[in-house]
Order: sequence, then C-alpha cells, then structure tokens
Amino acid sequence: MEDLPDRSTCEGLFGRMCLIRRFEEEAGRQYQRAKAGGFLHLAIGEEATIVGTTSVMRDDDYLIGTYRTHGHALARGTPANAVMAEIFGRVDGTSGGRGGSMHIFDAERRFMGGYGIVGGNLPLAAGIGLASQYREEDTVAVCMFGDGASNTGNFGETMNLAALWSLPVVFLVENNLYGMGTAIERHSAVTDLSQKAAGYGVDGERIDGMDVLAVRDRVAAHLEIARGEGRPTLVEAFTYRYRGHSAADPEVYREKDEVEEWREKDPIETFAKKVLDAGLLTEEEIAEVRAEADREVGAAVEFADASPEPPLETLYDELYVVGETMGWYAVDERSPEPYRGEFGEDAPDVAKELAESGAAHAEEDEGDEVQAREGVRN
Amino acid sequence: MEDLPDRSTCEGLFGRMCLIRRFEEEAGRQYQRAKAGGFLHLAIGEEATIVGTTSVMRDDDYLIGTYRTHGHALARGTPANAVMAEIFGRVDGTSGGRGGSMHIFDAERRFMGGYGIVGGNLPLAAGIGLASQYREEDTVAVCMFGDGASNTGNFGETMNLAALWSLPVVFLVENNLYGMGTAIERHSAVTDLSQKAAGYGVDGERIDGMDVLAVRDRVAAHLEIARGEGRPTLVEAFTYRYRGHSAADPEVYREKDEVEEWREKDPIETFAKKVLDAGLLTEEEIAEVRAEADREVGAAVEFADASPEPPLETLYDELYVVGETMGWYAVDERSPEPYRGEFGEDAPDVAKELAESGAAHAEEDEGDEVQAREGVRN
Amino acid sequence: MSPAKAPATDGESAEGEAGRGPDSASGGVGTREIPMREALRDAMAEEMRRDEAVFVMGEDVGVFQGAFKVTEGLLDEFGEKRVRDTPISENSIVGVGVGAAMVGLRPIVELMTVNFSLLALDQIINHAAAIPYMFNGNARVPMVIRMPGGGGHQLGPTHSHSFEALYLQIPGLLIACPSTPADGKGLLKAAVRDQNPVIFIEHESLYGLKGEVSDDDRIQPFGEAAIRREGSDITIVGILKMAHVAARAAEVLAGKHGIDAEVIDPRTLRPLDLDTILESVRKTNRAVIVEEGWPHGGVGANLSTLITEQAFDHLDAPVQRVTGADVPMPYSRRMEQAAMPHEENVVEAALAALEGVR
Amino acid sequence: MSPAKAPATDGESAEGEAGRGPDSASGGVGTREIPMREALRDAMAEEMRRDEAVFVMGEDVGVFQGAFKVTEGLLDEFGEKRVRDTPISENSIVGVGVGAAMVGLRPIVELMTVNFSLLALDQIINHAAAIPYMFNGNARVPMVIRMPGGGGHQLGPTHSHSFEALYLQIPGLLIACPSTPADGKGLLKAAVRDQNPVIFIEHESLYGLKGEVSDDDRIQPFGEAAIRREGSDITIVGILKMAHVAARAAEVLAGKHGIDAEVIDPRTLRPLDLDTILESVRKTNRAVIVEEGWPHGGVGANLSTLITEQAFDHLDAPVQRVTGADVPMPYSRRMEQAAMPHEENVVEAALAALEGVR
Ligand SMILES: Cc1ncc(C[n+]2csc(CCOP(=O)(O)OP(=O)(O)O)c2C)c(N)n1
Ligand SMILES: Cc1ncc(C[n+]2csc(CCOP(=O)(O)OP(=O)(O)O)c2C)c(N)n1
Ligand SMILES: [Mg+2]
Ligand SMILES: [Mg+2]
Repeated sequence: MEDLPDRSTCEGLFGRMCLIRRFEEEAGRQYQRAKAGGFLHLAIGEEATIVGTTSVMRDDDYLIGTYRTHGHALARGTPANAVMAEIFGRVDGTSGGRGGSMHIFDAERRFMGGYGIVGGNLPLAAGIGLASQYREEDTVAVCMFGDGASNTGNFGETMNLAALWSLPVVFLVENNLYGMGTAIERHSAVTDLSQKAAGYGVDGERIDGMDVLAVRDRVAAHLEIARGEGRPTLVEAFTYRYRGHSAADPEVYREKDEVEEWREKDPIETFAKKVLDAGLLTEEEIAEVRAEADREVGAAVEFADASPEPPLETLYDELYVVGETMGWYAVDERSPEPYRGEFGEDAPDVAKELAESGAAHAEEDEGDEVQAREGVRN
Repeated sequence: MEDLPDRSTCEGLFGRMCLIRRFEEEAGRQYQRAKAGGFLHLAIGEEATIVGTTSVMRDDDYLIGTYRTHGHALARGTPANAVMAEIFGRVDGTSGGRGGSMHIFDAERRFMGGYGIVGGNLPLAAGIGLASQYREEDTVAVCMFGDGASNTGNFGETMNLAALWSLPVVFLVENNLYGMGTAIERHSAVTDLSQKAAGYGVDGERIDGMDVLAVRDRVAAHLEIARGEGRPTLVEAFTYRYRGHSAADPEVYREKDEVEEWREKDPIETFAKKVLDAGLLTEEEIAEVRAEADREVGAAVEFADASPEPPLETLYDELYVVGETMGWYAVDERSPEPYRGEFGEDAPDVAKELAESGAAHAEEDEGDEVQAREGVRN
Repeated sequence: MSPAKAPATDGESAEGEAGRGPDSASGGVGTREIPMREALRDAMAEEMRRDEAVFVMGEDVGVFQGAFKVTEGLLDEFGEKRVRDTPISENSIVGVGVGAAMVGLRPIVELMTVNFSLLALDQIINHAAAIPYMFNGNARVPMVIRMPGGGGHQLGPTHSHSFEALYLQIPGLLIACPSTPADGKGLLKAAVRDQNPVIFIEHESLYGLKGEVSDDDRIQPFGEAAIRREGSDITIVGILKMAHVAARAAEVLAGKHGIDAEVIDPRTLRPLDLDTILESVRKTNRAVIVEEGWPHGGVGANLSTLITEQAFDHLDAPVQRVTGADVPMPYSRRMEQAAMPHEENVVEAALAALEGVR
Repeated sequence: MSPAKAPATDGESAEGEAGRGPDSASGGVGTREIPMREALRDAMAEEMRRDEAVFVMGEDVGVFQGAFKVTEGLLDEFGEKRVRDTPISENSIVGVGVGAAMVGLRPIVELMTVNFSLLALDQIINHAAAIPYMFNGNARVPMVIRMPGGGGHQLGPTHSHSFEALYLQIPGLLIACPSTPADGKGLLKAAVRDQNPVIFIEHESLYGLKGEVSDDDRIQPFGEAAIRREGSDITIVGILKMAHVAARAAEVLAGKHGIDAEVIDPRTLRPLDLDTILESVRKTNRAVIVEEGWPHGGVGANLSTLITEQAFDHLDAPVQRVTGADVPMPYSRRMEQAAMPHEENVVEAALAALEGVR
C-alpha cells in the first residue's frame, strides 16, 4: 500500500481540494445568477495539481497563475471571501473589484497574480526568479500555465532565458488536453509537453496531475532542483477540466464520454478513498471537511454580496503613484479633475453626475448582456 | 579523395562564392566612401552556406533572408547591379532605393526578401510554405536566419506551426557564433542549435557551413524531406563572419585569433584548392573566375552610381494599391495632394518645394552623419 | 505566376464596384434581417466560394466555431484546409498570413480579440504594413486581420480595450470599423478583395445586433462615410458601438433639447472620408467625436485635429470629444459602465459645444 | 518585506526633489559638457551606485557596450549580475523586468530600438501598464524601458520610426523624451526612482549632442515643460530631435521674418505640462507642433486637440502640425530627408499660422 503523509497533512490536502471544488461550483452558480460577470474559467478537476503543488511550496516561495486562477489563490491561502468578492467585482476583492475572476492577486501570500493573456505570466515568473537569485534568497517561483500556452512565443523565449540564467523557477504546465476548444494534438506538434523545452535546456517530467500525492512528491523534487541547483525545470501535470473552457462553452469539441472517463479519476474522490482505506480519516471526518468547505464558500458568498461596489470616485485611483507634478492626465470629463479650459469650476460636480449616470447603465443593459454572454466564448 | 560534382557545377559554385565575396568587399568599400548609408551587414566568410544551399534549390523554390542578405539575393541570381543600386539607394535597386541593404527583394527569382527584424522572416517562410501546400505545388521555402534569431518568440511559434501543419520549409540557421556582440554561449542555453526545435517536433542536423559541398549535399537531402515528406527540418550550418556585425563594429567581443582560425577554413580558398587538386579547374581558370567576379562587381558599382535617386515625387507611391476612394490619406504638407482646407490650390507647388528643400539636407547633414555612424552599432 | 506582382485573385474588383454607393442598397435584390456575426460569416463564406485563394485562420475558428461564433459553419462547408485552427501564437499566425499573402493567397486572419493583437504588432506594423512600400510595390500583402474589441462585458483590464487609434497611425494599413450588419458584410467583402492589408475591427457588443443585409454581392467601398441622420445644428461622429450611442444621443437632443444633430459613421478610418465630415461641419459649425478608446491620441484627437485644421473658420466652438476613461478597463460592473461613454455624455458634449459652457 | 507594497527603494524621492526647478540648474555645483549618451550612462551609473536594486538588462548592453554605446563601461563597473546581456527576446526581456519590478527590483530595460518594442507591446501595455491598476495598487511596476528611435541615418523602413504617439495613448505609462543631455540625465534619474513604469524614448541623432550637465544628483521631475526661447508671436512645441529643429526655426523666424517665437519642449508626454503650453498659447494665440512621427493620431494631433479644446477662444488660427511623412521611412538618403521634418517646414507652418494662408 502507498505511503501516505501524516493525518493532518492529508486532512489539509483534502480540505484544500474540497474548498477549491466547492468554491468553483458555487462561483459557477453565482455566475448563472449574474452575480459575477465577464468570463469565468473554472478549474474543477484540476484540484490535485494545484493543491499538490502549493502544499510543498514554502510560504516565501512565489506562485503565479493564469486566468483560471481562483484555485491557485485559494491553495496559497487567500481567503475565499476575498476571491469571491473579486469575482463579484466588489471593493473587498483581492483586486478591489478592478481585476475580476481572471486577475486575482495576493502579494501577502506571494500569489503573484492571475493573468488574462495566455503565456503572459511566463516571463514574469522568470523575473521573479531573477529577483530571488539577485538578492541571493532561496525562494522559488512556480509558474502555472496551460498546454495551449506552450505554443506562445513567450514559452520559448522564457525557457531559454530561464535556463541560460539558471533561474529558480518551476514551470508547471497544467495539461488539461485542450486550449479552449482545440485539442492538444491539433495545437501542439509535440504532445509530450515535458519534452517541449528540451531544446532550450530545460528538463521536464510528466506527472499524474489527478493524484495529489504524486504531484506533491514530484513537485517537491523539482522545487529542490530549483532551490538547490538553481535551475528551471518543466513539469507536465496531466489533468482535466470537467467544465467548459468558460461558463458559456457548449463543448462541441469533446465527447461526454471523455469527461466521464476523467471523472472516474477524480482527484478528490480517489484521495478520499485512499485516506479512508488507510484509516487516516473516518467517513465522518471526511464529511466534516466537506461540510467545512461548504460553510466557507457559503460565507464567502455572503461576504461578497455584502461587500460594497467600488466607489465610482476611485475610478482613477491606483493608476499611477502620483507625485506633485502628475495630476494632469485626466482629460476626459468623467474624471473629478478634468481639464476644462476656463469653464472648469463645476467640473467635479459634472464628473460625479456623469459617473453616476454611466454606472446606472449597469442595471439597464440586460439585453445587451445576454447577447454578449451568448456570444462571448473565451 | 572526395567526390566532386562536375566541372561546370564546380565552376558555378566557385563563381557564385567569389561574386558574393567581391561584392561584399566592394560594398564595404563603398560604404566607407559614404555611397551607401545606414547599416551594412556583410556575409564575408558565410559564402559556402549560402551558395551551397541555393545551388540545390529549384528555380521555383523560395528563399527568404535576413538583413545580412546581399549574398542570399546574389546566390539566387539577382543581378549584382540591382543589389548594389539598392545599397546605393537608387531607383534601379531591387526595392527602388526604398529598402536599402537590409531589404533586398526579388520576386522574379523567388528571393522573398531580406528583413530587418530579427526572426521576423520565420513566420513568413511558414506562410510561403503553407501556400505551396495549399496549392498542391511541390515548391519548398528555405528560411535563413541567425543563431541569435533562434531566441526569438517567432522561432518557437513558427517551429511548432510548421511541424503541426507539415509545411515544406527548410529552416537554415547560419550559426556564425554571435548575435551581434553576444557569443552563442551567452545567448542560447542550448548551443547545439540543431536540437533547439526538437521539442517542437522539428528534426535537425548540424552541417559544416564552410564546406560548400557538404552544404549542398545535406541541404539537398533536407529539401527532399520538405518536398517529398512535406515536413520542416532545421539545418544548423556552422559558419563565421570575418567582418564585424555591421560596418561600425569595433569587435571588442572576440579575439583576432579566432577570426584568423576561421579564415584558415575559408570556404572559397578551400574549395579552390579542391577543384584545383581534382584537376577540374586550372589556376588560370580560377583566376579568370575571380576576375569575372571583379568585373561584375566593378560594373555593379558603375551601374549603381549612374542610377538616379528615386524621384522625390514618388515618396507616397506604392504605399497602397489605391482605389478611387482612397486618395485621402496624405495629410502632411510634403505630399503632392495634401488637405489644405480652403487654401489648397498651391499645394502641389508647396509640396514640391518642401520635398526639394528637405532632400537638400542630405547634403548638408555631414556632421550629424559622422556622429551617427560612430554611435550606430547594430 | 510571378508570386508578388500578380496575386491569384483580382484585387481591383473592390474598387471596380466603387460606383455603387451605399444609397443604391435598397435596390431590387432581397434583404434579410440578420445579426452582425452572421453578416460577417456570410461575407467570408461568399468570398471563399468566389475565390479558392481565400481562407480563414485563427485560434478556435474551426472546431469551436469561433470564440464569438463568427466563423460558425465555415469548417463544415470549407473543410480543414481553408478553415484553420491555429495554436496560440499571435505574431506567427499573422506572419504566416503575410507570407501566404505575398505569394498570392488571400488570408483572413482572426485574432481572438484586439487585446491579443499587441502580441502580433511586429508582424502587423513592421511586416504587413511596411512590406509593400519597402519592396517598392514588388510585393503586396492582400490580407485581412479581423479582431473584435471594446468593453462592456466585464472582461476587465486585459480583454476590454479599443485599439483603433493605435492602428490608424500606421501608414500602409487600411482600417475598417463597421457598426451595422450591412456595413459589416459589405466592408468585409471589400477588405477580402482589396490588395492592401486591412485591419478589420469588430465590436463584441455588436455581434448580436440585427439589421437588414442584402443577399447579393454588394460591396461597401472603403472611404465612404455614412450619414446616419441629417441635421443642421451639430455634427456627431461615432464609430463602432459609439455610432449607435451617437445616434441615440441625437434622438435625445432632438426630443429633449430641440437640437437637430447630423450623425456620421466614418465606417473606415483609413481611408477616411474626411470630405463628408468637413461638409457637415461647414454646415453645422460644431462637432462631437465619440469613441470608446482612451482619450490621449485617440480617434477623436485625430479627427478633432483634422477638422480644426480644415474648417477652423467654420467652427463656432472647439470640437468636443467623448471617450472612454483614461484607465485600463475596470472589471466591476458599475465602474466599467462609468468608464465607458454613454449617450448622456454625448448629449452633454453637444450642449457644451452649442452653449460654449458645460 | 511585502513584495508589492514596499518596493526596495524609495520611489518618492523623485517627487521629493520636485521643488528644484530646471532654472536652478546653474547653481553652485559643477557642470561638464558631455554628450547625451554619456549623460544617460552617468544617470544609470549614479542610480546603480545609489541603489543596489537597480540593474540594466538588454541586448548587447554588456560586452558590446550597447548598440549605441550608451551603456559603455557599466559592465566593467557593475559586473554581470547588474549589467545583463540578454538573448533577442523582446517580449520576455520586458516581462522579466516587470516580474522583477513587482517584487522590488528596479530594472532598466534597454530595447535596442523602439521599432523592436512592437514585439514587446503585450508586456508593456497588457502587463507593465495594466498591473498596478488591475491589482488595485497592490502591485507596482517600477521599471524603466529605454529605447532609441527616430530617422535620419538611412536605416530604412524597419529601423527608423518614432512611436511616441503610440505610447502616449496608454494609461499607466509615463513617457519621457529628452532633447538635451541635462534633461536626459535628470529625467532618467527621475525615471529610475519613480514607482510607475516609464517609457524612456531617446533619439539616435541626439546621442552625440553635447550639453552642460551638472555633476550632482539633480533630478528633472516629470511634467515640467522647458521654455527654450521666450517669444510673443507664436508658440512652437517640439520634442526630441524636433525640439532642436523648432529652436532653429525660431531663429530663422526671428532673423528673416521678424517673428518672435516661443519654443517649448514638453520633455515628458505623460505627464504632460499642458499648463505651460496653454499659457504660452494664450499669449501668442498661435501654435505649431513639431514631431518626427506619422501625422495620423500623432503627438501633434493630440496636442493640437488639447490646445484647441482648452484655448479655443485664444486661437487666431488653427494649430499647425509638422510631422514626418505618412509613409514607412524610405532608405534612400534624399528621400529619407524629404520624408523628415526640417526647420523650413516649421517656418512655413508658422508663417501659415500667422498669415492664415500658405
Ligand atoms: C495571447 C492570448 N491569446 C488568446 C487568448 C484567448 N484564450 C483564453 S484561454 C485560451 C486557451 C488557453 O488554453 P490553455 O493554455 O491550455 O489553458 P486552459 O484554459 O486549458 O487552462 C485562449 C485561446 C488569450 N487570453 N490570450
Ligand atoms: C527583433 C530585433 N531585435 C534586435 C535587433 C537588432 N539586431 C540586429 S542584428 C542582431 C543580431 C542577430 O544575430 P543573429 O541572428 O545571430 O544573426 P547574424 O547577425 O549573426 O547574422 C540584433 C540584435 C533587430 N534587428 N531585431
Ligand atoms: Mg489547456
Ligand atoms: Mg549570428
């Protein structure tokens, strides 16, 4: 029988996976209720890859994610409240409601963000790794990205740079077999992604991304390589998203059977069975962990719902760190301090009025919104 | 003893290499005399790679080059006259004086151009290959690029695409060991460039780029793979540029010895010796081929010198294929037909005057120019 | 065939049809009311039927039927050779299109949104736009790059921007920005037949917008602005979704303020039908430009300058601009709406132009 | 250290020195006459000495000493850790800078020319510019992206362009464009200490230009235009090399035409010191904007619009623009010069503004 970690570790792993699963399910539900807008990319099915990875990272290691990124943040310890509030576009969200589902961020837990541009986070990870090396810190950056992202120019450029400069980065490709609706054989000439960076001097390994213990084990080894030997590696975790690419995906590109097959390998259920069989957790304890995840997610929805919308007058805040000479740039009349030539006196009032009336369109635009959701598919 | 091709083939190979060598030397001289401007990237030392490759291409195959590209055009048969005239910025240049040294073009000989953006020609080559495949023609595209270009995002993206779509392209990296002043070990994590696209499913081979016969032989095989099997390959030809990166390079990044070592493998002299030893050409014949190259290049300088500057009134020509509704876009006052509101009547005269006076700065700006040359180093 | 001088298809045909103005649109042929996305799809399908050299390429344009369903059905009809799913490789996808176009194919490249086109700008600007000129007309790049943009769907700061203004700066490109299904179809057909590289900007909020579209082979030539509403008091110019916002604002101005606005949709930004706009401004003596993009160096700044330069003595007030807020687009629903232009902003700007104060 | 909230160095110091205006430059400290490239190099060297977190990264900045010798000597002084030669990977180089800046380093990224920055626009716009806003200020990107541009050296259609106008559109970026060695040094030092991402545009023709530069730690704050010449008849605004062309034109106007021009160099385009420009225009009632870039949507179009909007009633004539020709830059020497703006174009434009006709 497989060697399992101790009871509390297993409980932690199981709990984190349950939390992500519940969170994602609930986020999907809230999206259907139009509490969340935009795109919603769920990672249901990919929990073992995420949690296995973060469970062996140090607190001062860095993680950087994609637009399918709620789980990344939750696994790092970002409160479900803050993630849900961000999805709701509220002021208590991780990004104050500015970023949304794709752009969660939590510097405190060294979750260095989700990014909407496929492949855009790869060089950022290298930069974070460079900073560790530069400051002679032994922190490692873990960069999550998808199979589709391995086709971007950033992939090749960054692999070469990271290898050339011996940067302490673990590149972890969440290979869920599809980039949106394009199956891996239709987008990548080489489908063994662990070998895709061989030409750049980055060694790779394929791992079972549905098995949280396998992920733990192997990612720990790769973290050690990055930390100890100061060189990047590429880990390809096989995983699967049960849901569509985003909330509005009709999934014409795959068979229902395929989804069912993967569900049999469900990372949460298989792990539950293992800990149960090993006598580490009882049925009741497992149920209680699930219930706790339920409660946490339920509370998160309440929290998010109660959190205010970001005040309209903060529209221009945080764009710049503004010095004395830099108040100039707001030349559109929505700003509290627009340039209005000699008629500028009532500007703040006009601005406020316009902001309010603009925001009011949020309510009325429903038809448009439905239309957009029907069409918007990435 | 090595098997040599027949006499006339050898004479052809030798002649083409001599032509390129002489042409480049003369171009360098003319640049010193300020007959040519901008950057001048010479391929002296790289003749065997270029000529060996083009000598086994069919007339209807396509070649696409870089900014170090005079030789590519000459090897394809573009008249030295037209290449030199382009370098002189004259109307009889391959690009009418618009493109200059980096942007030679000759559609008739299917030389699809030199490009100033490192790596920019890779996807173009894939597109040309796609067109062959699309039209079910058995033409192949050969794409020349440098070791430095293998680090660009385009490299990875294009390799993957070409392999995925089975495009008939031979990617040929002219590995001259430096990207500008950066030695290959300092810019590429993997220095065996033939393996750099392995992760994208593109097989590679290293060849001796100083030996025109080896290049011929191996590139012929790769052309056959592209033509017959419809798949891309990567050929890494080891070669060397004796001169600096461009005309103003002080070459602080390498030792004189290294240059001398490579000169011993000079592609022209070693080949001359071979054909002489094999009794295919006599000393006199060899001398005559060299003399012929001299004459051709001498004539090219005369031709270029006699060719007029492009007429200033053609400044806006060829930017668009202009239909009836498209004469609008010239809103700057240099154009013959600028928008001038209600004061437009004397526009053409004013435009002409301004163009002339602008062009006159070409003469007077000498101080500036010297300054720029001193500084401009790529 | 000489690869560069003689493209496989007749690039002149778009211009050949230039005689048929938009006003002849309601002629004898049938029309159907269809949404923009279908109009665009039909344009592509018709051009692909007409010319074997036309093909479509982009991320998820095939099996997935297009991220916004614009290419729906094309894979079924034309097969994998002509409807090509690509990897996520924006710069190379465009570059492959440029290379193919140089040797006579007619690629229609779809970039999933205009935001991702920033990854392809080198191929668009340093290659597609420059090549014809830099090779002295010995090469042409007859390709269309389609891409949707715009905000309003809470897609946040990496997926909501408008880059018309960036593209209009670049000599060598043509820029279309249709606001109606009829224009979408007519302009896209013209674009496919044109010999120049065309940036074809679509707006995500307009894909579902329905309108009458003629069934025939009608082409909308580039460089012909549409006067959407005639009026004498002020000229309002709007593009893409803002063409509709401008039109709604004109109704408010007429209904509530007794102001008779002329509404113009330029339809293409390069070539730009400045004559039609100037003629209007010479009549109304006042203008408002409406765009969704950022204010600095935007479409409005360019138009305002051109109008002011050419019709200064006719202007009774400075040209007013209504733009998106000068920030990356925030996600939060109300804040996003507050950052976008609406008809009340246009009304406000028009009143300011008319009263000299706001 | 919290990686995002507390950058390793004090980003406020640039603003802290804002009090010292440019006029106090000839104070007690020593000055030396040095070329622009040295002034820029000195700025980097001084900042690197001051702050261990500052480092330089780019293609051939090290062993080769910089394509334009701007980084000459830095590798010797600071070693390979802080002066990093990179592969040719523009997007990733910038991205590495962004990542490093987010966790507290202070990267100065050199892109060999602004033309190649098109390959890095995704990292510049979708990442560097967007990140601070999209993460609600929880992350900052204190980095400088230096890149030279401009024409005049027969580098042809892929190496000669000016993209100031493209960058000024983007909220989240600051844009510097120094025209003198003193400004080059002062602005670059300010840029390195700033907490925002800064696009630092240099002009290839100005690298050899000499000027007095103070030896001390003087900072030139962003958003302070320089009045290069006072005058009362017309305002001429020029940037980079065109700041000098504008100044020469003013001399011609004074000498030959008895016209007293005020010449302004904005020095930074974001923030823009519109107040100084408006004040001048309110006095002179006429303006000419000179830039090397393309006319459509250019720096001039933006400034012309801003001036016209804010000072319409003070303008006696439309703002005139002098720009580069609306074509990719041709190589041929005379043609390139014909495509670039020169002082006679500025004189011509000024006369047109003054006479209402040209
Ligand atoms: C540069 C870029 N191109 C296209 C898109 C649109 N897009 C969003 S997700 C996606 C597929 C990515 O697939 P993969 O990397 O496998 O990640 P997964 O969604 O499977 O987690 C695409 C094409 C984008 N966001 N960015
Ligand atoms: C995208 C881009 N980045 C940088 C440059 C500047 N540059 C011109 S040539 C060169 C070196 C290229 O080296 P390599 O590919 O090895 O070709 P070689 O010059 O050795 O033939 C560089 C960096 C450029 N032209 N394009
Ligand atoms: Mg995937
Ligand atoms: Mg090289």
